[in-house]
Amino acid sequence: MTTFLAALLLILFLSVGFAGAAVADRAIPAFLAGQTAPSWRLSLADAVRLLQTQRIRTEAPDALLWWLAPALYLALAIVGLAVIPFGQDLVAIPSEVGIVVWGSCEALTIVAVFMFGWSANAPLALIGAYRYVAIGLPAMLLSMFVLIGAALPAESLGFIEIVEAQRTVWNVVRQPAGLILFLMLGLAISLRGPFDYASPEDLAGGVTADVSGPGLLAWKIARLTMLVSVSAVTATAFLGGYLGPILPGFVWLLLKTAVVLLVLIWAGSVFARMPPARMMSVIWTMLLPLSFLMLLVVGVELLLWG
Amino acid sequence: MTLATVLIVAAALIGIGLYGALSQQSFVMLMMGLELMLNGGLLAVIGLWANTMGGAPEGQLLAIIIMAVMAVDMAIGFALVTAVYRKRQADVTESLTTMKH
Amino acid sequence: MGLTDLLFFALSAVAIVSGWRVFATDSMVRASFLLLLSFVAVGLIIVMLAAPYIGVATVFMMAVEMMVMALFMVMFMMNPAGLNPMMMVHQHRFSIAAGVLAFAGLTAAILFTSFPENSVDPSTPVVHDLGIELLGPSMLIFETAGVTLLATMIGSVILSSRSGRFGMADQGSKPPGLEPDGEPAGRQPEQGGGHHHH
Amino acid sequence: MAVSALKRWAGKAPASVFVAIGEGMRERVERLFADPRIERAATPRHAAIFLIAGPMRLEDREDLRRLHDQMPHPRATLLWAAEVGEALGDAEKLNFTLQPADTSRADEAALDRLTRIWAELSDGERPSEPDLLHDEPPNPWQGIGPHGQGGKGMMGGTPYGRPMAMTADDLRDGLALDPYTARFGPFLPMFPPGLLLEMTLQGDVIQSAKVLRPPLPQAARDDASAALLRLARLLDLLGLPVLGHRARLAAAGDRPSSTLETLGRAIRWSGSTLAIRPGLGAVEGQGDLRTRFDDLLAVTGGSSAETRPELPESAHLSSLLPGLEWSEAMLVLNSFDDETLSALAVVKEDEDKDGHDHEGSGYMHHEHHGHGGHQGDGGHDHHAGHGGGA
Repeated sequence: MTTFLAALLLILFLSVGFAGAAVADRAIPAFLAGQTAPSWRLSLADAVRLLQTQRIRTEAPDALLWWLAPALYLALAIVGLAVIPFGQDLVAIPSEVGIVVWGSCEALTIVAVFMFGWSANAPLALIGAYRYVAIGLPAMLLSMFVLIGAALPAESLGFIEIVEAQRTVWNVVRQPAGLILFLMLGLAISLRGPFDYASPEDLAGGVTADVSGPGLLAWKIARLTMLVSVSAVTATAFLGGYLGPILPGFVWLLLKTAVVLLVLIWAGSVFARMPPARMMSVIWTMLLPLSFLMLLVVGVELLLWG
Repeated sequence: MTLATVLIVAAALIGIGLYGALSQQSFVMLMMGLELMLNGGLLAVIGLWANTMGGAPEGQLLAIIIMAVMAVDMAIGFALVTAVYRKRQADVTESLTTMKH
Repeated sequence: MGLTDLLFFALSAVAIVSGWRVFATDSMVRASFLLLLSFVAVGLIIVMLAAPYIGVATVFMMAVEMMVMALFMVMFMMNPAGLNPMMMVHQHRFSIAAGVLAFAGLTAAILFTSFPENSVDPSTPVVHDLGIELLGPSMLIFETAGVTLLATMIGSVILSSRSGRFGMADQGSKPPGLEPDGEPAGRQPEQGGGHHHH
Repeated sequence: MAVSALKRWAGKAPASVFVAIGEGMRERVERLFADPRIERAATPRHAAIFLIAGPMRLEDREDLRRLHDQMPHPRATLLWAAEVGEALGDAEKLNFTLQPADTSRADEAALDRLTRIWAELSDGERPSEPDLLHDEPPNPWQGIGPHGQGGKGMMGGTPYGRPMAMTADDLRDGLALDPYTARFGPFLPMFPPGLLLEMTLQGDVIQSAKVLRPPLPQAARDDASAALLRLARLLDLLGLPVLGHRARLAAAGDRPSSTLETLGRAIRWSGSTLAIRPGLGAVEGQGDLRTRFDDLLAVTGGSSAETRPELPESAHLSSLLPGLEWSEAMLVLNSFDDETLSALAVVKEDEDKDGHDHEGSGYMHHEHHGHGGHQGDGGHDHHAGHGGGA
């Protein structure tokens, strides 16, 4: 029964989150560019436009993978969200290894993006795909260390226990740098701003350079859904998830997710993207050691006062 | 889902993997065969653990070791492929009839 | 046949069929993704076998591994997109025979062995137990695996880097002679071994 | 009913325009896109309207036709003060005969026309334009092989007109993998308009570059507005379209110093300078990319652009680009002012004696197996139907 309720809540969460993300994705950049906020209709109008546009086939594409990649991306976003608890016993897919499930979703997302770029059989798309793998894999690696740091105080890999362990103090206090690292992963996995190596301007859209109409629409939908998922995971792992006074847990999670989502969209618009080689050395030589350090700090803290 | 069926699936994976490892000329494809065999091995280990060991944690430990072996196999394998390729521009097994240089 | 059985047979079919297709597809990238599919199916079977951590970790690890595999495929193989038919095999009949024989032998062994019946109690906290085991009684084994992985990392960097022991790998990397300016020590490679098709 | 409702919705979206910029039109077009009613598409695949602005060279016309055919239906073309002969069929024309002082009215007319075309197109009032080129396979059918490549087995023939790749050295660490040679340009959105390069890539590192067609000359203006537009291009490439848009707005309208100051602060906070590796794209007398970026940034602080000494004779794109990875190369390409870039991108005849012949017959060949064309993916699209789609 609770699983059924959780599944309903999941659908509700997804729809509300997605609608909010679609509006914020246009409104925040417009606001930052000093323009008047565009109407919410604009996102919908754009979707309808893409829906009515012809779907172009490139020469000798890997048609099957080209269709599958957006679907896989979307499915991963949904599965990743499904292991997030909406309340003490409200999980659509109860899993005692929730973190690892989320980690698999991250890893498979990289596969999905590569598939999408590869299957178009076009040079710029392939360069985008390659590049994304090079940046995405180490980014994912460090996000796992950060998540282990969040799991340490809970002594469990399940998201429910992680949330419950934050009743005394939220994980963001324990490892503030961890939150920032995880937000970077969020940018990488939802393909935006400084970590969007798959579809940047200098590749004329990269993995999406040869996609038109409905295919592009599907990709954009999946990308926004992943943004909602990764925001929810961040809120759960670092900001106490469903914990909060008075309001029901579901609402709290939704609010915290919204905050993270806005921060992600904001950060995606105001920070510059490094050329990939430079980013690579930053990740491997600075950020990865930083994530080790955070893990160490949390461990020592728990040994002394845990 | 009895133990026997799980093990037969594992055996099938090992059989296919063996075929791949023996028949493929390309190093990378050959490694895929090895990975598939390890995959079957992993399944067999977990099958046996789940059905005959009553949940003793050592069985899972063996599975973790298998996964570590997979990682080592891949990393060293690719490093060797790269080294050989640098040296000889070769990516098929037939080009390596001598181990020196 | 319950739902579990149905799911198990479906996943097994996926694992085996995609495992076979790995060696039957023309496109190298598809081959690595098919292998990934096979691993994901096995991972899910493992989750069904009451070992959630191992199962999900398999999926996680294999997603990364197969991604790297796909990159290497594109790098080193000609015709990675499978535009031409692709069949690079040797000792084909022998390999098929060996594969079938291995399967038949193992199956016979499975069918004629009586295994003890001692299933996992569903209420056992398997993941918790595994964690305690890893960082408790079997810590040494676990640490050994860690050190092995570290050695692997160092080894693969050394092996794949350009600078060989006696100079750049692609410029010969010949050992110095036994006397000054003499022939390089060691056996000389025969010609060939070259790369004909690239 | 439902269909017409959908159509009405689509008309509310901003018009997605892919633009091929001709002689002297770059800055005007870029200022045009500060308007929210239109959106600049990164590739023709995302666009509904093909805007051809300004006079074009004769040899670019074939590329324009191919770009046109790459767009998905429904599509339309607008020739804005463009002279392309009959290359684009009977596409809609908009000419301005206004005085230079009246450019804003001409721009307004272009905007109006673009929005009207999009409204008609989304309504279905305006029929989508048919292909201009024949739908031909890139490699003629040769009777053997699943793709008619004229050969059997793994190495046989040339599937889809692409011969098997051969290995070549890599500048980075000598791992000799398959290089990829293709023509990039002349209307790639991140390229200076008109520039056509033949580049060899290993992964995304450029191994060699050769200028086939120089960039189209632009109005040589050296004022704050031009500098801001140049800054906007770099910001776009650095993944900061929001700040790029602000810079374009500032370039289009009047510029109160407070707006420029906040923009400058936002750019400094974005870490753009840090993102650029020091020493990247250094040219004698012109500094490296970082100093050029800082110079442009100084314009937002009110100082005028510094004049740089003459370029050394030897400086050329063919020696500047190799060794850079793609995104660094794009930043370098966009960091020069128009005059410097033209000096850097002179077509060198000496390398290729049979150059012109090559241009004629070899071109198509390259087009096909390199799918290099204009969009980076060009060339193959008019064969789309051959593949089975559309």
